Amino acid sequence: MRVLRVPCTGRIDYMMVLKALHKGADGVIVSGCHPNDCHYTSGNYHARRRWMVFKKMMEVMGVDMRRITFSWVSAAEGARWAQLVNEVTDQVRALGPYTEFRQVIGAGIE
Amino acid sequence: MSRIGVFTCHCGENIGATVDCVKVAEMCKDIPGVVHSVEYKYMCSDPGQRQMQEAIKEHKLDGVVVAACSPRMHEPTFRRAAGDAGINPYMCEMANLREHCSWVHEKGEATTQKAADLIRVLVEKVKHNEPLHPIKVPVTRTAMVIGGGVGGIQVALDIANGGHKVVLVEKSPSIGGHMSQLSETFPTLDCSQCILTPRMVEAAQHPNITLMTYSEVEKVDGFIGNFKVTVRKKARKLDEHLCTGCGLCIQKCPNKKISDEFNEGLGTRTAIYVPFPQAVPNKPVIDTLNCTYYKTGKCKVCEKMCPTNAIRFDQEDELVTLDIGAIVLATGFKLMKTDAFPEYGYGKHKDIIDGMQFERLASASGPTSGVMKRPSDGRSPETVVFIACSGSRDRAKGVPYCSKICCMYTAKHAMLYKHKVHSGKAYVFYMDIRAAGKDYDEFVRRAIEEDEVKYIRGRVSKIYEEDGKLIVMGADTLMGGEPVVIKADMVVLATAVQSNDRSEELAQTLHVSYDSYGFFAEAHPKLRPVETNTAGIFLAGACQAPRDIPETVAQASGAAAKVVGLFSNEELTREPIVAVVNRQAAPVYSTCVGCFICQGACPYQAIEQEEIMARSGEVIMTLARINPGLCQGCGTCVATCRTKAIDLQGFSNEQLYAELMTL
Amino acid sequence: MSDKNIYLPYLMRIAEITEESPAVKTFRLEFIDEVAAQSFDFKTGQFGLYSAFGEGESTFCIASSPTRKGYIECTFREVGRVTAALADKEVGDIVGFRGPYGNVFPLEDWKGKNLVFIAGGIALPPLRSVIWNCLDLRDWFKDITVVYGARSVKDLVYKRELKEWSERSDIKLVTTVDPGGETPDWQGKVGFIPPVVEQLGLAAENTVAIVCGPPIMIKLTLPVLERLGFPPEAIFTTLENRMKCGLGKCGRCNTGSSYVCKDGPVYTLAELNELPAEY
Amino acid sequence: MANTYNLSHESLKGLFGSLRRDGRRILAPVDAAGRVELGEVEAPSQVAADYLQTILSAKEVAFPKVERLLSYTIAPGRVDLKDAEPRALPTVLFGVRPCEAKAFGALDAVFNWDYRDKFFNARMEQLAVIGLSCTKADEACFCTSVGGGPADATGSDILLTPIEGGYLAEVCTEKGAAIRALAPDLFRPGNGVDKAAIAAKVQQAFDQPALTSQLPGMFENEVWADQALRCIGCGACAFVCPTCVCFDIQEEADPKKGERLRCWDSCGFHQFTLHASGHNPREVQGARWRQRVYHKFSYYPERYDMLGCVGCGKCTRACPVDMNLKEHLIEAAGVKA
Amino acid sequence: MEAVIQRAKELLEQGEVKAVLGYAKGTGSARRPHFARQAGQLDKLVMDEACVQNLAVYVTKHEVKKLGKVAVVALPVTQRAILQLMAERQLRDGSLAILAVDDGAVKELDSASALEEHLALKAQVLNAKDKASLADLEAMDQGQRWAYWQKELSRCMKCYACRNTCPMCYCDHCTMDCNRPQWVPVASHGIGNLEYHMVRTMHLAGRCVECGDCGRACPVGIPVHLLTIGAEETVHELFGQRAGHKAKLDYALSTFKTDDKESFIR
Repeated sequence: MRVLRVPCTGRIDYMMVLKALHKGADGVIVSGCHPNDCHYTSGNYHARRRWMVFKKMMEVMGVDMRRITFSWVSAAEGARWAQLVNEVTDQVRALGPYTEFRQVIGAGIE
Repeated sequence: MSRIGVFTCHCGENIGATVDCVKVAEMCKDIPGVVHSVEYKYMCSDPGQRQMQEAIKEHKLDGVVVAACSPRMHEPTFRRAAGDAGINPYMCEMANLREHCSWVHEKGEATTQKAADLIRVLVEKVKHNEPLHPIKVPVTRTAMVIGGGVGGIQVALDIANGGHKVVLVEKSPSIGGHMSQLSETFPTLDCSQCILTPRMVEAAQHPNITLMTYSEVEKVDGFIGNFKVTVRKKARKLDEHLCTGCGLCIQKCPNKKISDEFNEGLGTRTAIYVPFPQAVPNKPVIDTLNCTYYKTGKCKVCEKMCPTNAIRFDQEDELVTLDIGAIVLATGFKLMKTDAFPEYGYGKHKDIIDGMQFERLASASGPTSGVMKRPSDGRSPETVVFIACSGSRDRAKGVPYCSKICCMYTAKHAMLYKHKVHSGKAYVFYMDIRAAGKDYDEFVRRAIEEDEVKYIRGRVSKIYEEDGKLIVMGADTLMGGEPVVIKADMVVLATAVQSNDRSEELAQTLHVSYDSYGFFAEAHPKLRPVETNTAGIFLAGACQAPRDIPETVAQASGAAAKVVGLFSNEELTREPIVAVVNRQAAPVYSTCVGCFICQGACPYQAIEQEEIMARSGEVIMTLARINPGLCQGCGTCVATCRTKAIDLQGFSNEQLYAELMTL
Repeated sequence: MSDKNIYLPYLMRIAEITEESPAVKTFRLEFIDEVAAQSFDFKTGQFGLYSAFGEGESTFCIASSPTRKGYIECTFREVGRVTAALADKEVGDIVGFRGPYGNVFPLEDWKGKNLVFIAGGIALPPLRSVIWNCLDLRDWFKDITVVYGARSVKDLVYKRELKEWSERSDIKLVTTVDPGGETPDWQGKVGFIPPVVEQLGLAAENTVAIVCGPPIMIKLTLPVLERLGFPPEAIFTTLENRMKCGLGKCGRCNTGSSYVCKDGPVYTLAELNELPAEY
Repeated sequence: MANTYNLSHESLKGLFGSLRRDGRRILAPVDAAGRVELGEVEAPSQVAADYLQTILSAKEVAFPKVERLLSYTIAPGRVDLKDAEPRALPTVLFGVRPCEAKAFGALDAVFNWDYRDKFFNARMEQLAVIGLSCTKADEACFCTSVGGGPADATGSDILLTPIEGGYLAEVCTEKGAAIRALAPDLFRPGNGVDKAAIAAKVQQAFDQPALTSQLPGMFENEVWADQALRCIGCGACAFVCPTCVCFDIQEEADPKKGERLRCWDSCGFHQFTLHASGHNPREVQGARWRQRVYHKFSYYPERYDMLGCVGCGKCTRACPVDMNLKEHLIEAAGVKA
Repeated sequence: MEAVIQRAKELLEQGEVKAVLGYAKGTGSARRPHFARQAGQLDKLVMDEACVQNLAVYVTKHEVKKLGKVAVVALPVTQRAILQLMAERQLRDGSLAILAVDDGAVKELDSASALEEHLALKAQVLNAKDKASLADLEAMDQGQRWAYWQKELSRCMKCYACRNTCPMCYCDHCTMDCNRPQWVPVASHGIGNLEYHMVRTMHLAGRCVECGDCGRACPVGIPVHLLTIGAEETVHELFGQRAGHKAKLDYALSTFKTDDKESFIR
């Protein structure tokens, strides 16, 4: 599991999730502080709305959303983060490589 | 930048135990752009930092990646070290090998490979780093304190004694706040007026403090160090400079039957009045709602009587705009009224009063000059019941929190009553006694043991009036919940402490966040209790949560220290991790299309409109511009912007894209 | 018969990097493949497409003279994705080069004539190539004058060569900076190029003028030359259109029916007057 | 007339079989969810029944929308360049209209003047075109105005014209002869048939040579801006056009490896000629629309002595805002210089 | 239609507007946008069921703005698009004379507030065909939907007709043109098409007035309008906000409620 560090969930652009999948990731965790205790007051509120719309759009386009996990984890919840990461990595390993998506990368070039 | 140095740290055993740091340093040598890669046992130690600095100078590095612990630990350390070695501190990034790799994996080839991968991610990021310089923001070294209670006065005095100008804005005609209404104060029972009045006078006469009483804050613009505050000076209807405060107008004013707010409605006052004898400034105000002249156009007695004819009936409110560097909110609290209790008769029983009304009864400057007389018929009450937690800790009343000060002042009220009516019987219905301050519990014990105040642990379910007596129906949970009925002459409810009226409106004016009860939200409960999330605005006292006087004064000095600290340097330097809207040469000017969707995303109102003018002065386009003073660098606007016109320095699109490309 | 892949660049190694001014660099590139090093030839005025592998290609002129063998030089300003990547390169790094493309300055026709080179800002590189070429064939030409201006002293490129040219007797160098761009110890002129050229009192007779610079400078300098009596056929310039293939295929660089990458980039004013003002 | 034959429906099926046996894939217009597009077929029955034209042009076979020009791997201090080989399968393009068959000539003119484009040539080498004359046309067609015709054989290796019970087959090129050689007996000696009678009637809309000579003089004319007022600057017309050849070269890479891709581009896009400095020689849509017309009707004749347009009308049919090229050309021709 | 032509003629002759933007007969049965700048060109204006294109796409174009004030024959979708453009500060009150056409009746509006009131009278309804297609999509499982979109999007050649015909895609420098960094690949290969259509859908979520022009504009008939209309309906379901209904910017993704309900964030 590799980490991309950003100051707040508000900074997370859905393009980053798409680029991660484009670069061959089989699973993505998108996470940050809980709503109401955002250090920047409302970053995660905006992120939540974005994620709600993004998730539905990805489902409509047929992306396997079992591979993308959204979760609120605050800086204090070290144990819960570890548990979440282990759970998600096991789940993604069980799902295996995301071949459906991989086939699209490099397709369509003569 | 392509002369990058990688410095891998063993962090003692924290990294070295599971990651082969020597091998990692070796592997990093062939990352494109890396010209120097070494490892060391403790990079953050002095020798470690010096080693890095020498390497920067010797290999003329223009970018540094320190692979060690979490950036939250030592990023400042390594950035300062890099800065001292001559490169821009923000060209130094940290790869977190500890939390992201060594601590979470066992020793092995894969762990070492992952460590190298993490470093490669940060090397790609550094290649896209731009040199950044701390943001310099000028500071106007004048503070504004909103709220003239004991907290506000203390803040004003501390800042003024720190050598800075202060403007103290108070909504009512005089400073003093709730404390000026109190008789004595716990736990020392020293007279509230005696300890407060000197402070009020000191504040009034302090050369650095400007009092703006009977004034309210109307509008706040600008940002930390550069606020523009518009204050509405409500018309006193008299010329303050001419008025000597002789009080003749007050004596002669025929309209004497107006309910006196200072005495919580127990006493009356004239239309032209001074809230209380020791008021500062001791200048009267005309109550235009009740003054006969304003109702019928006749009377004008005060104008005739005034020796310096200072009365100005047609005086208008005045709007004053001030340049302010920092603002401290000290707007205090209000008590829940007795009419909020259906079970106690909705406040129609005159002899059921709240804590502040009891203070006025007990106060020498009160309507009864300190003699215990019950409001209905003025007789001295033989039996008084005090009910703690009236409204507090009660979800149904919307006040689930504890109001903190009622246990103490209820014990005080009981003692004062017993001192004034030795033969009287005082009962206190309580749930728990919250007396956690210095000498607090001893004070309550004194009330119980010496003044024989009868404490009953239980709630009062109902009060009704029966032939001149108030029948208090409660229960004593310590005696198995046995019902207790007391025929009382007077009942004092220790009602809940709530946020002051219109506190939410004031918070919105200052763009300060507030909680669901209207109390202002502190930046961090433990680490930044006197600051808000809005840079340059601080908090003191009960406006933030129920507070007693000692805490309020302590917080006030804390807030003052923050302001004096802020004013201690000419300019304000802030982390340059802020968002920037791109600019280009004409004719494009920027890729921003001026839809201002980003403005909704910014909790700090840091996004302003900038009009691009043609030479002819005609506005070509309106673009977004981010105020570096206000922006806290969360990046929400960056992800909201459709055309990617905004970028966050330190976490720019190019940097994050480069990192993603190496995953 | 399978044709050669015309899009394959040569692999070049950066031999030397000169920092010309804050955002402008000059690369000296050497062919990695020995055969190419020997066989590669080009004429002054031609350009090429330079690859920053991983980012793309960008078009600049070949700034060195064909008379200097074994290497080519290019000068560019950091302004876009590719140029930013090139600017990050170090000596020894590998870049790509495709070319030479485009037409040439007709040195043959200029034999026995006076030459006047007028360049503004970052447009000196194409002229530098032809100036060095002429200096290496000095006896072909009568006197050579170079007028070079930039916004400020620090924006002047090829400072070393400007010094060298000023010390030579067989070339007259006039340098100028825009008003306000001069430094205390600046000896050259101060003023925009068109007035400076006007004051020089150049004789148009038997003289060829070569002008390169930003569109605004060209727009103001051409009338001056015409007033001095320069016929449109004797005024040469280069066009800086957007290019992608450089081979006359991708359809991007045309001004009117003329493909700047094939029929240009060198044009006479007469030819330009035929074309629509679409550059 | 080159040697003409009769080809019955039956023998056409046989011809398909022999072509398949010769290892060639056959592409022809097929019905796909209400649209007609090029698809691989085994037998004539799979070919779309009565269709005017495909939406996209057949240029895709020789000039695909995305193709790899080269790739490379990056390691510290070295770059390994790898040439790309186009995937050129032996192909027979069946049922292509005469205008599109002629269009390959226009592509060839650009791809092979001066430098030769190996990718286009490799595919063209493997390509044989069996054209099918048009028996109907619509308002957008104007092949007769640009030197073509509903039964014009230019560009076809074999041109079939539907007649009673089969087709009149004209073998025009060696490739055509090679195909016939695969199954010569299928081709009965044909009697003279007046193709014009069978072919669709396409009225000449404007005098093209006059327009071409008039264009240089009207570069600054307002007509282009007026016509382009409703153009939304998308690339639909360029991408469906059989003769549009403009392309972009895009680099896609990560720190370890990368490739250079050629993809279709359109002069209608605003960033086609945009400089990094923000300067754009064609700032407004009018200039870009003018470039499209001039390139095909003025610059092509001047440089390649042929037109850059075959009058197929695909652009008119594909345009979201109904920019009818024929109508605009008539209007332009009518403008007094 | 006469009422509209009559009003347009008056506006034109009094010099109130410099041009009238409406529909005219096109090739075959097609209808095309038509700019009438003199009274003479007015008679070409037609108004019937075939006129469906959202003319608001022109009101933000530099060339059209240079014409001066324009009168626009505005179907409900065009009205909604213009109101949304005003909310996003791309148009000022009075820069357009909006001839609102609602099943025959013509009403002249020239300010955002007037437009907002007018639009409030009629409920916005999704046409049956799109509703059915969206339902079909909903009914598929994840694998089928992926296959469906991969088959459709593989035919995309990135001619950007869907983007350029959309009134809400008025940015001069679109994310697709941004190459530092190159978030979305330019080439129209598998991943390039997928990411382009994903980004376009996200950019229209909460801003799309559901006119369906993008689907109609696609030369190869990819039903891209299902993506954007689907996203708009999602935003409406989740946050109760619709594009083109308010004069003041009411965009779901630039604001929030502290108690937005969702069930997938762990």
